[in-house]
Amino acid sequence: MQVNDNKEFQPLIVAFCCNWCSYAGADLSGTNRLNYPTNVKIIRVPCSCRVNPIFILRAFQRGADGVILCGCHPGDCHYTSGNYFTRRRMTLLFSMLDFLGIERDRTRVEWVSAAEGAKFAATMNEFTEAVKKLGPNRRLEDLRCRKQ
Amino acid sequence: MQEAIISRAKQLLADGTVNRVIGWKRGEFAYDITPAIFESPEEIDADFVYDDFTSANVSKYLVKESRKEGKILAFLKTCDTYSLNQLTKEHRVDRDNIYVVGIPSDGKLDVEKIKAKGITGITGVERNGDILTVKTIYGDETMSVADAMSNKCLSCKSKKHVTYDELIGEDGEVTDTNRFDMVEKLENMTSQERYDFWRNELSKCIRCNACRNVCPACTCENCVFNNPDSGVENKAAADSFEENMFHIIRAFHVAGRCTDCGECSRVCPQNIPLHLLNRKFIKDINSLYGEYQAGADTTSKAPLNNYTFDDCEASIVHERGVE
Amino acid sequence: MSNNLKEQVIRSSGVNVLKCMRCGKCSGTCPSYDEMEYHPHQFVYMVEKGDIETLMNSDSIYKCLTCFACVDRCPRSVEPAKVVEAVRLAAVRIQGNNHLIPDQIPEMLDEDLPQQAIVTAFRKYTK
Amino acid sequence: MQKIGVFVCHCGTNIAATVDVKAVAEALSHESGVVISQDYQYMCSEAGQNLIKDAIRENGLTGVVVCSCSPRMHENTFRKAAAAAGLNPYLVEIANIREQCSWIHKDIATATEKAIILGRAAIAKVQLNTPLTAGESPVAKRALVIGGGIAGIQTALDIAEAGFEVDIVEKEATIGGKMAQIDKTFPTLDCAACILTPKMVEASQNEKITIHSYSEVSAVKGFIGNFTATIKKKRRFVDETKCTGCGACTEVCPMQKVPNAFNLGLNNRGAVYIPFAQAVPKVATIDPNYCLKLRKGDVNEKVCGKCAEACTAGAINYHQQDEYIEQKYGAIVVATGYNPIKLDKFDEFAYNQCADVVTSLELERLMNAAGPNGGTLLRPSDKTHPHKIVFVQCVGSRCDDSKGKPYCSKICCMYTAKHAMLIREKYPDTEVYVFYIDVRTPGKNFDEFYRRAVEQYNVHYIKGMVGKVTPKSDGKIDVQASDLLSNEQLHIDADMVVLATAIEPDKTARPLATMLTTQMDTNDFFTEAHAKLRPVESATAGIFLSGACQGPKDIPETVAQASAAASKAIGLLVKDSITCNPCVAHSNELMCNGCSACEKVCPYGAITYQDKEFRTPYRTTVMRRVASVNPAVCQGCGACTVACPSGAMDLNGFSNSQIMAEVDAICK
Repeated sequence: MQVNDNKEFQPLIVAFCCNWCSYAGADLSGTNRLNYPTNVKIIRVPCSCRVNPIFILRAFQRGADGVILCGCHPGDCHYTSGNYFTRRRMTLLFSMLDFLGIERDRTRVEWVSAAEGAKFAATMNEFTEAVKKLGPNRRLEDLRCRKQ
Repeated sequence: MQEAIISRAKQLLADGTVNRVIGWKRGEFAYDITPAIFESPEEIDADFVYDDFTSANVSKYLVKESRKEGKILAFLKTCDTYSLNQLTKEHRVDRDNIYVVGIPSDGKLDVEKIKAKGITGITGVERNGDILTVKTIYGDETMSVADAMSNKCLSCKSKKHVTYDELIGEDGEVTDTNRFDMVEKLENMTSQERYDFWRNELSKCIRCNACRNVCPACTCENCVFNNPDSGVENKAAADSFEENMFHIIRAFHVAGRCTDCGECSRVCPQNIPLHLLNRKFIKDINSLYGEYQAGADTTSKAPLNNYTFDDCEASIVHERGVE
Repeated sequence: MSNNLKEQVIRSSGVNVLKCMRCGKCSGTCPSYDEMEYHPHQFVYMVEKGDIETLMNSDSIYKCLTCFACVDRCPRSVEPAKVVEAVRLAAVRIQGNNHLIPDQIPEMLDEDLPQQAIVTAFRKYTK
Repeated sequence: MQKIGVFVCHCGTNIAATVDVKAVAEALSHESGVVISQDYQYMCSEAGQNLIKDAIRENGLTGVVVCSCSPRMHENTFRKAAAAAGLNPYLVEIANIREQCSWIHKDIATATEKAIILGRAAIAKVQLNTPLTAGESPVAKRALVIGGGIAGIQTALDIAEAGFEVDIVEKEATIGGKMAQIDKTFPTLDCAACILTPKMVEASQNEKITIHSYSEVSAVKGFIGNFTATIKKKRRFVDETKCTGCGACTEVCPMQKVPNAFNLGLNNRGAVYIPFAQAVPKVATIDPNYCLKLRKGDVNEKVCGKCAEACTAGAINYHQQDEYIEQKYGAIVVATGYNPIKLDKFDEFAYNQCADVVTSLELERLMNAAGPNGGTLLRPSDKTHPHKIVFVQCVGSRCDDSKGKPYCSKICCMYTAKHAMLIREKYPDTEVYVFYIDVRTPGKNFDEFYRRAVEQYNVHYIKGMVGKVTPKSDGKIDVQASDLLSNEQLHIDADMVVLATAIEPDKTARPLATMLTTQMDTNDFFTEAHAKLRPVESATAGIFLSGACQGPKDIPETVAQASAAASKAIGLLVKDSITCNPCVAHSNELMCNGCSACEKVCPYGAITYQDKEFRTPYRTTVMRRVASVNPAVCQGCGACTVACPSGAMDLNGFSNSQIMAEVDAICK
């Protein structure tokens, strides 16, 4: 969580992006100078299926207010099938977080191809807004990691 | 039933089919039935117990036992056979080294439920139809069997043994239960209500690890919670986050592998309804990816290791239920 | 007006006219082709262009037998008969401007009229 | 103790305009382990790279972080620079502060703050990087070509030409494929057999090429450079080594009522047959479903046996069994080709009702000199000359319903123009109509060819799809269609109707794809590794695609792709060993449960299991099943690392601890 001078809540968003599609899509939104908030910090992974639920919990623990996972569109995975596994894993994980009463809008999966720079920027704008509305992550935070 | 089991165990030991038996013996109290290994007819005669308190699922012990020299005899209730099948599928047990005798179970009793009626000093029970006579040091008490039945048996999913070398008694059918009712009730609450519910439950967790240690799906050589490199290592929950994390990760690790044997909730000293987390996954898997019962067979692909091209998107979580 | 009409026809037919690849198989298959001023493929194209009123004012909408041959054979699943039906409904729905009332039908029947036409006409005019 | 160098690039003003690079370098210099932190105009320039190299040498750096453009751009550049200075190239990490920071943000303060955080994450990650060495795996100097059509033949010839052994596996009794069945080729109208059969002979005579006809691939194991394939040689009841192809057996066979598959069932052949005169290998095959002796079940019974009597070479062997050959290959080329679709779902064209409604491939046989009518075009029904022929285009192509195929079959426009032209040339009294939706003629001399059909040969091209084909009692065929340009409905009394049937991949392709762990699209065409830049490679390393198995293609395109696939295969075979991507998964045997979860999600079949003995307390040991990853096969997706419940699986370069360190640094 970052706090600006104007005191507006600035959420911290961690975005896991697969190397082949979404990371390239993020690069493309840069090449096209499509703005999205600085709140979003991208971590590059080879494939969306590399993202362990533990990483997502870890991000929330350490102070992220939202976590978004981006991968190739189903059918376009560089590794044939990785994102299909991602889809099942994240559906179940998010459903479980929802079941435990964690706000649904803090987590998201989005398929962004290497050509969808505009979609990447729009998604990040939208997601940041949604998390901003929820306010700081309180339900799944580690008090020891809370910043002043 | 106990006599039949004991006599069959002695036969199989005598004819050399097996060289050990895994069964149960009494603990400190009459209702404290705990798994035990027997190597001779004498030991069996002395200690072997199979009664209304014999709930423990012994299949997990077979991970280690089946790797030892010689064949072991295991008496498995219906729910235990699912666990064994799942372990067989995951190559965790050597099925060839196990002689399975399927035994019937008409539901086991939960001593806590009896104690909750104010009955103490329990020395034994007798079931007569629906009536349960509880023998205590202060004399006999009666109550209904249903009131004393353990929760996991109240929502028994199957009376059918899915793996066995022989059966004692008749085999039953897969039953249709209301086991997802509570999950559904929670799903219909608001997010805040669910959060409050789980905070109330999980904050009771004392991280005794009983749920993990009894779980027949949790057989990892080295559990992630014991591994300093895993990023989630912790011995005792320091705060609410860690309470949540332990149970989320544990449920996720057994998702698609949990046979819903209910041991986790049975052994929880804090009475946290942990099975609800597993059932939530089972319910989601059934409704999103098609009916799947872990342990029903030894060949099918686990739902999380499988996919179809037209699986639902993760956004389905946003689209359904109460916010 | 025309845009509203186009929207109405597209909505009530449930047809995506953009799927048409202009192969003309619908018109190649149509048994009432020679009776029609505008043919099935033209219906699809004119609806796409929004030229609905011309179609509404043409007799063609009553010449379609609703035999669904075009629907069956269209390689792109466009379903031209449903478009024709939707344009006809658009015409019928204009209040005070009824083209036919059911009671008039019996006296208009002639014995050469195909059975299927009578059945479909009955279906059309009693909605 | 780590010694990390941080290098912040200005990228001219690309980064420096929105990110205060000096502040970034300053801030990162205080991070733990950082011994040098510099900024420079262009890090990727030679001077910039030298800056890094010098810093590595002078400071003995153990890790390098470059804050610059996307790693997709210059990761390799900086890795090479590091390697040149003696640092393991995998100890370099990039913080992407251009595409993912300076270019998308406008406010210098927040952009600088974000750049520092991204730099910190890269530093946190590089602390945990380990030196990686790319492994090597030997390459077997032999290629397998699956399919013996023109694609397979061309690929095999090219590979053999380069000096490597090639095996062609063909499921039919002869190589040649579809091209052998075709009469003439567009746009030059030369005879297909005249250009194909020399290639077939060349293939059979080339010492480097082994042809396994009447065979199929029954199993493939292994990985790039090191495949093992099992080839099933189906029993043909004729000893290939003895048969001279004289054809004496085919003449004496009393069972002459077998539909001739080579002529698409338009005439009959014997139960023992040689598919066609120029077949390669020219060896007879007995069809056990029709042979009077083999059909009996007991070959020792005294039934028929005329072919064995007629065979002077003693090649007939009624006792022959299927034979399995196992062979190692370095590369595999798939060339399984295509087939016309079945027309059962298109009742409106009356294909199953009327013998004179034929597919285009059948027309090829009807017009071919070696075909059922010896090259005279006659109606199949009554063997009379057709005087009016209607061609229907796009039959089953461009359909979005379940009846047909959604794609354009690509070759039909051109071969229909060819057919129309040949018929008008040979039988000027015949009227030819072509009903088309679009005429698609991209290709050298293609449109000129089509225009010739219209202008020189007076073929009637009518825009509009045929709606209905009705055989009439007088033997004529009523073709009902709409002429979209003159806006009228036409009825043509045709003598023959030719359907330009859609083509689809061969049915053997899908099980083969599963065997090879290659991708297919929903139409069962093999998917290339990259639609533009890697059109002849499959996504699975070492497997190449040739011809129509990858998408509809005409002969020149097929041959071009066949040679391209061959050159890719040769490029692999000339190497003695291949360098593997070191960012692969590995399993910690001490933690592995042997549960097979990882194997189930691995798209490459890179994971195998073995029983290993492990020491346990009190000097005992225990046997456990543990996973091991073949680094030559693993592509490093990481699916296994999440499927693994115990966390025994981890991924080099993107390890659990590295990713979590990044998470921590970002969230700090």
